[in-house]
Amino acid sequence: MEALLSAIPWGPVLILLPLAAGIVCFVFPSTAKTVGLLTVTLVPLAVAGLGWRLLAHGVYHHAIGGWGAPLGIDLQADGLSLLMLAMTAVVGFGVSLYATGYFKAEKSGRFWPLWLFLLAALNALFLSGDLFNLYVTLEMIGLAAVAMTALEGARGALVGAMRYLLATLVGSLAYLLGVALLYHGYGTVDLGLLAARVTPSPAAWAALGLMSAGLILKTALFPLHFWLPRAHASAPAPVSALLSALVVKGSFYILLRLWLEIFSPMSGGVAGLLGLLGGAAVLWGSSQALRQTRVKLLVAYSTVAQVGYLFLAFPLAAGMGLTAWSAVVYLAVSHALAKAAMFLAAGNLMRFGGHDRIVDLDRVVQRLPLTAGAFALAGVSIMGLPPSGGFNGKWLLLQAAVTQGRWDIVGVVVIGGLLAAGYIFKVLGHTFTQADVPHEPIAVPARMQWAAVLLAGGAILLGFLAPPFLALLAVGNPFAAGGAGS
Amino acid sequence: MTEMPFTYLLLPVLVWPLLLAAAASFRATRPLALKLTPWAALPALAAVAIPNGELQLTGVMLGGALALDAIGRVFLLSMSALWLATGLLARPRLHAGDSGPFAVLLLLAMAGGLGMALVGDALWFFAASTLAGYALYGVLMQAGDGTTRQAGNLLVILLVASDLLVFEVLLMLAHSAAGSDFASFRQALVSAESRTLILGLLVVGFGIKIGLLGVHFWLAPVFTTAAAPLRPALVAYMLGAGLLGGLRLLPIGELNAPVAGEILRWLAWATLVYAWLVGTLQLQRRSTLAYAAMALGGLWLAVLSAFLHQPGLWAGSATSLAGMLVQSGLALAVLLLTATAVEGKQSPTTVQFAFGLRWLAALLLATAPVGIAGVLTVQADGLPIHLATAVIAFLAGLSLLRREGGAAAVPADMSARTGTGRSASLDMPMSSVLVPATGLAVAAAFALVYQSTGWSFYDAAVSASIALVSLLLGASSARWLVPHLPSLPPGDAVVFIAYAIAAARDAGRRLSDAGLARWPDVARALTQRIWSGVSRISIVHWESALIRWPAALLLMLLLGLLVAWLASS
Amino acid sequence: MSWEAWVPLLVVASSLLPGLIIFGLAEERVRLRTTFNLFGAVVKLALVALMLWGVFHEHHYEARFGLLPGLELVLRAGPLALLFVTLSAVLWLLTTVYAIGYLEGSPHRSRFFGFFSLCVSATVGVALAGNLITFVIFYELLTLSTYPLVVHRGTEAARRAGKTYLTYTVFGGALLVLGTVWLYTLTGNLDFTPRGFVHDLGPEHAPALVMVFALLIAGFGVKAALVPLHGWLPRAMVAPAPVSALLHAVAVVKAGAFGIIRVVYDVFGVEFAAGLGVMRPLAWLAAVTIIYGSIRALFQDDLKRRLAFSTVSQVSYIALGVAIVGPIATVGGVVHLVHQGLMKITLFFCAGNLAETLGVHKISEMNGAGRRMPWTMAAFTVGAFGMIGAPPIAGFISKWYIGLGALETGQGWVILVLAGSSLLNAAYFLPILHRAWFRPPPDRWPVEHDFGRKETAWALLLPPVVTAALALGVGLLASVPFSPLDWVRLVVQREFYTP
Amino acid sequence: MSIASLYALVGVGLFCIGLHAVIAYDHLLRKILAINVMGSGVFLILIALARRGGIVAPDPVPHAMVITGIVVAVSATALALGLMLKVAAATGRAELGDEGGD
Amino acid sequence: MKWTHWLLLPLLLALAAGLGYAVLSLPDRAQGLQSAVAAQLDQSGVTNPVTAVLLNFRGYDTLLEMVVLLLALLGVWSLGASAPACSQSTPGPVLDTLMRLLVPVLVVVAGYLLWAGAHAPGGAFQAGALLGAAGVLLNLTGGRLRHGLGRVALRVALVAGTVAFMAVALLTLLGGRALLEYPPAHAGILILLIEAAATVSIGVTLAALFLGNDATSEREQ
Repeated sequence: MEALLSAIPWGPVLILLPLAAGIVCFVFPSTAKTVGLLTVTLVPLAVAGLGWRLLAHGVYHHAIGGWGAPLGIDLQADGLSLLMLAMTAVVGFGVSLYATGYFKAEKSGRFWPLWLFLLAALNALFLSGDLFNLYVTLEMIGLAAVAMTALEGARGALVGAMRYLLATLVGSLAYLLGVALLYHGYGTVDLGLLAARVTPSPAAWAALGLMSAGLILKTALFPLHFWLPRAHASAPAPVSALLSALVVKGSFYILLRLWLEIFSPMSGGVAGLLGLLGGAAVLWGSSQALRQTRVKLLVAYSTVAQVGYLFLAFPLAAGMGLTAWSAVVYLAVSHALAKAAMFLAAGNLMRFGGHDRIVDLDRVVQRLPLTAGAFALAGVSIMGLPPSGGFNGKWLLLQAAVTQGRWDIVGVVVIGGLLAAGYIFKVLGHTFTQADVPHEPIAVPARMQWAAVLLAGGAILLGFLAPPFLALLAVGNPFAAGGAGS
Repeated sequence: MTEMPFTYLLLPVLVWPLLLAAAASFRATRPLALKLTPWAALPALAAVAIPNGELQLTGVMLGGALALDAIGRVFLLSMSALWLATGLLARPRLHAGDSGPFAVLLLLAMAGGLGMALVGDALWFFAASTLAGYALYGVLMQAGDGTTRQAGNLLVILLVASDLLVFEVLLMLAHSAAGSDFASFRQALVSAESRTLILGLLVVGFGIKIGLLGVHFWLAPVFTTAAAPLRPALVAYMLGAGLLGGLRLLPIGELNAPVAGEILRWLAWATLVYAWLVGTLQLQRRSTLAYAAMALGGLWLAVLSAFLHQPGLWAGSATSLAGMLVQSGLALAVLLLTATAVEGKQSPTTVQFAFGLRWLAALLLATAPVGIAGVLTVQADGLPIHLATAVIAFLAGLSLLRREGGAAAVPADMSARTGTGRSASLDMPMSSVLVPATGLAVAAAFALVYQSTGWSFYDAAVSASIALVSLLLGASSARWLVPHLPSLPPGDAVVFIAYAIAAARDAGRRLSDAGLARWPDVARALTQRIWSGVSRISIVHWESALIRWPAALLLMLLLGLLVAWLASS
Repeated sequence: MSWEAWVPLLVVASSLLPGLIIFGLAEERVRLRTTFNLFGAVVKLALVALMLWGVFHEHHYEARFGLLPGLELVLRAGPLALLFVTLSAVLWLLTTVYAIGYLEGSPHRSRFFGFFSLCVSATVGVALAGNLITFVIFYELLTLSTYPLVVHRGTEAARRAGKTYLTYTVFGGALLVLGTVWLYTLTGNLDFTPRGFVHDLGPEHAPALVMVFALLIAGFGVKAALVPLHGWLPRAMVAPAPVSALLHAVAVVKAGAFGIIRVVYDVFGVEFAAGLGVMRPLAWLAAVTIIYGSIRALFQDDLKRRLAFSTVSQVSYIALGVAIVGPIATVGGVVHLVHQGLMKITLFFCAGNLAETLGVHKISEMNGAGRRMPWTMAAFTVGAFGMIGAPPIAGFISKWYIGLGALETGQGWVILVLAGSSLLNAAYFLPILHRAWFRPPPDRWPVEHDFGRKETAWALLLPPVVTAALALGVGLLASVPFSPLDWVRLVVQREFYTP
Repeated sequence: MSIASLYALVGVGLFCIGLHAVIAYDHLLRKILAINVMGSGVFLILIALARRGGIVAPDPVPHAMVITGIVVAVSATALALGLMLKVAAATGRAELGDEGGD
Repeated sequence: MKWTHWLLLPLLLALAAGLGYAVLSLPDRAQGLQSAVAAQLDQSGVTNPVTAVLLNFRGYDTLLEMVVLLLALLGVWSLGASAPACSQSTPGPVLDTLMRLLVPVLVVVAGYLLWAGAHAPGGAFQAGALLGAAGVLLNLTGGRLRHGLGRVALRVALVAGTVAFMAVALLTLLGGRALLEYPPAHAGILILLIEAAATVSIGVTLAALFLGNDATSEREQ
């Protein structure tokens, strides 16, 4: 058994499995739902296998084609990548469960291949250690995401998708130019080698500028969030969930990697800038969310705010890297779960009432208790109330901030939490009341509700899993470079 | 005192009325309880026969004890007599409709009142007096009608004040006292550094209950409006909560405090003069008697001042003091009872008997101070005491021949506020009053005998003559002088206090309307306006600018350059 | 894990599991739901009794789980914890009975009882929390699980009240978390330890510690309704009576007060805190709250609102007793946790009865209520006199000890505060009693339900009478073994003050 | 200043010009074309820099990258054009409705 | 939006300057991977270094990139029927003849490029592009892919390249080797096989992209 487990090359499996499944779904649309569900059930198992391998043998490394860097491309996975993969697998599973109820036959035939390719791309991204390969995965993700956004074909969705596509293309090009400069500067695109070779030089600075700009654009960090709210709000619910929960994290992951491996030594000022933008994003996104009148837009802006938290750690990393980065990962993962749950719940509300106007939510608590519950649970994590992953993340973040006396960051975190509570309960409060024009509810399939509950519950459960979580994260000590030691 | 089995016999004194109260509150057992209520004070009367002893109540509240000693016995006797009278007189009321609450409150008041004579430590005394006070207030309100209400409010306000003061005093004493029994409390007071303050609080606190000048306002209204059956209970309450309380807690004979004594002396003067003046100008017997009671308070103060000047006097005069208190209390009760009894359609013998009874009572009231005066006036400054004797006797005599009524003479609004209106529930046929009244008179007479044992002939003669003369003076002036004088409503300053309270309440309401109640709303509205303004100006506008494509990409460009620059520098 | 580690978990679970099950029950399964409710309550009582016995014999019931690096979720049954646990367990049983009667036939009962049980679990968790982080977690859970009960009615007013409630409590929670983090960064330890764990920090940390203290107290002060953080309490009164009774009179506000106790004694250690000079301001704040709450109560005509302001005032006795610094005052403050709970829940039950039976919500409508509902008003009277501080009812004991403690430490001004508040209490309670007992009843009540010869349903009548009896009993039998007072004495001499 | 660097600078210029067009012009087709120009600029830089210092046998890796890049660009452009047509059909004008609210 | 212009130009200039500086500051001898490639070239199964990198050393990129292409098509199709791509023109005789001449030539050239890719510039993408052009021509002159291919067949053609690639990948894995680690002996043939399949797919995909709306959806039957 153990021999088998260690024999299976989990990395390639994680990439090829969804690819193959996607192709099958594409060629035989009728089988899409079955194949899709089967795949998203197998992927978590594969991730578990990879996790086992990591715990058993440490960092995972797979030289594609047997050449090895710099000539070939290497797959590698440490604790960080593994947690990202796990996040993708779990959220993917939940959303897929939901999608089986959400999409009608014809749309479903289009959704599944796109989603499976997206899954493959995400896995590839989190496994890749090669800058150019990362560019390709980025493009895969971008195209898949745009295509899925436009799936409904509504006016708003189309404009949102267009805007999204253009933004993501510009971003990728900036990133690619950065890669080009790095390659020509240091003769490789392998992260590990670059980490060893890169020295402060104009090329490196320009690359840093280009790549950060491009990736920040894709991550929709304030003030470059212009494309996100509409795209995420107008997309079909499961797609919004995937976009907010996973796609955004993809580009952030690359940025984080670049930072940890290559750029952290040469840029104190940049860290400050990123932290500044992060703080601005938290406050801005939250206050924007607070004044939204529609659930999905509100949730989308909440994503803008939550992305901000991820950047608050950069200025803190210098002092106590481990705590700060753990906080970031914790926040990222729990946000993925919670935000997905929220979008799914919002989807249920739309399906149920035919609209998502907050003030007209008509006694949802009585008539759609599971959905309301899911929204509330997810909200707990977003607000950072205990017990939840969000709370653990914020706790670590605050801990790092207080220790270094960064009261500005402390303030941002606290106020952000309060604003979050504001917009979450703005929605919840209205779920108790009766609308002026009570409407006939449309039935929502149970599994769509349970999918939301599942993910939200995951976000809460994360609050109790800190020890294993952090133990996994420590595999391969991914934060050794980025201001090591806690 | 060691604990002996018979001290357990003290328990029924309290437990029996409480049991009856419990029984009276259940529909099933109520009839039986109502039958037994009139006799609820019998165990107390019986307990008088128990030899001195103490029953420790560990675990109950903060610990404590039931105890019976010489002073307690005297008071227990008089109070049980008064309560018995009350019970008997209350029978008709008890058999009227829905008398459940009335009975319960009456029994609670009784338990509290008798308890005061029986408890052996300060906290329990406080508990008992509180129970007695509020329950008595309840009974008054129950038995009374619209006119009773104002008097009741007055009473309860002063009750709260008095209890607060006593509470403070007890706290301060308990802080330094060895135990919670009276002796150690008195000791604590003797050795307390803020002695004068505590003494003052104590005097005022108990003074409220005996009509000390300035806090006497409740006396007249309550006396004039209390239903006949409750008047003995009222007197019993004053005896217990006011006088006994003082006796228990004031370290008479142990404390030498000339300053305090001097203050008290002047207070006594003021009280007496005030009582005499205002009492004379009263329209009704009962209000006149109220001021007589106030004069008693004055006497009490005078006596206290004497003891504070010369603690040594205490030893010789304890019995006569106790006797004085009991005798005056009982006599007062008799006068109060008979004051309003309707005499019409009675047999002439009854009328004459009643007349004689009232003269006897007045006489007993007048001569009550004789003993103590006899003891004190020789060694101490006797003047205030003599004055007290005179005033009490004068008012007693005045009340005798003062013709009852004259409600018409009181302006309507004041009668509404102070309740001089006479209602059916207040009066009883003389015949039904006569028996208990006689019993009380006899008891008072016994007290006279009891205390007369301590008299020294000469001084007694002096003060007795003073008493008799002023009694006759009062009686005669009732006929010839008073009708030509202007008249005051009962409860003098109360009228104005009532006004003040009303005004204060209005002011308070206005205040609350103005700000207190509303400020949170105001604050919220303000914040909301500000927030909405802010959001309209900045958030909306800027967001719509930010999400425009050119602006966003410019920012991206800027950002990239900034990052590169920061990295390079 | 030994069986002793399981007990605290079971105590929490005994209300959590029924709650979760009840969520799943259909609306009409009344009997089954009632069974679960009562079963849970009884089991909890039994477990609490077991722990009382055990703790008295120095057994240690403790459960630990890893939570965050260096932090654990700790449930520990100490004497102080048990005081609160017992209170909430007993009152939960009574309130459950009451709620069953009160919500007879009203909609969404499954939801109500579900969240109700969650609240109790959170309260018990707060009580048993063995370190600050655990406390914070359950404290926030309490906030979350109360919200649905506040907005239960689903009216616009309820929604607004819920909004206010959250605005305050979430804000307080944020301060609390911040303070906790800060403390953790300073000490690296959050375990409640007798006489505190921060005193070995150097003097250079004093300013930081003062700030932490302020943050924590502010965080707890919101739920303890310390002025000026009390605004939510009166508004939350739109909730159904059982909620006001158990949560807003006992669980929630007490969680805040209990937090203050924990911070002062088990985090800072009272002597150390006094050394920091933070206790005096706390005492003043409490005093101000006591007086202010009473004054506001004076002007309320809505019965529940008056009671709410009275709660604001009364709960601060706890803070005051704690802040006076000194074993005796501490006994008074801590025992008031129980005493005030018993008395105030009685009052709220009675208010609920009036509303349910006669449709009476305003004091001006209460004329003659005593004639119509003698037992209810009798219970009310006991509660009211207890609040005023008349012996031998529970309230007197608390005031007595607080007063003595104040004198012991030479803070005479506290006596004046006590006197003033008693005066005000009398001023706003006695008129109610006066109306209820001595004014003639109206010709017809606003909305009267007929219960035949009974004045109201037994489920509504029993709880207030029992709690009133308890309030009287704990005062009358204050000195017998295992009385709250006796237990608090044990707590204080075991944990708070260096013997 | 070798010839390769010159090409590279031209690439930089293309990139900037493309960026300018992307930002400045409203019509979607122009934006899409502009993005392609940017892409070409990047590719040019990749290729050109590969033979700095007049190497005879240029580095094949950038060439491979460029080929991949081109394919990606083609795909993206195709999708963008398709989307543009839909947007034009839906909104009546091939522009990003910046003011057009959701 | 005039203000953006005024802001834009200086910023762009700054960007250009910065990039230019960065480019020029690069070490003037490129230290790329050519040596490494040259060293491993004989292992790769082809002699043209670019093809070696593209399909062997960095074959994984190419695999993903095939998927990108497929994704674009999926995206376009998922937009549903767009505005009519091109009008139905019945080709006149000249155009018809020309096309009949041209298309086969294109196909042949594509085949040559594919073959040449192994040792000279050329390969799957160039060939695929030509095939795509041929397809576009067919479309423009009234032909329809669907006429040639059935629905499933067309989809198979679209994914053939990817499938072939993945099949090889799978084989290598099953063979206990790393992903896409060709046995040197068979590397050449495997690459050629992949390229052949890829060529077809790329051609068809490009044509389909040009055609726009989904040629295989039920609605059009």
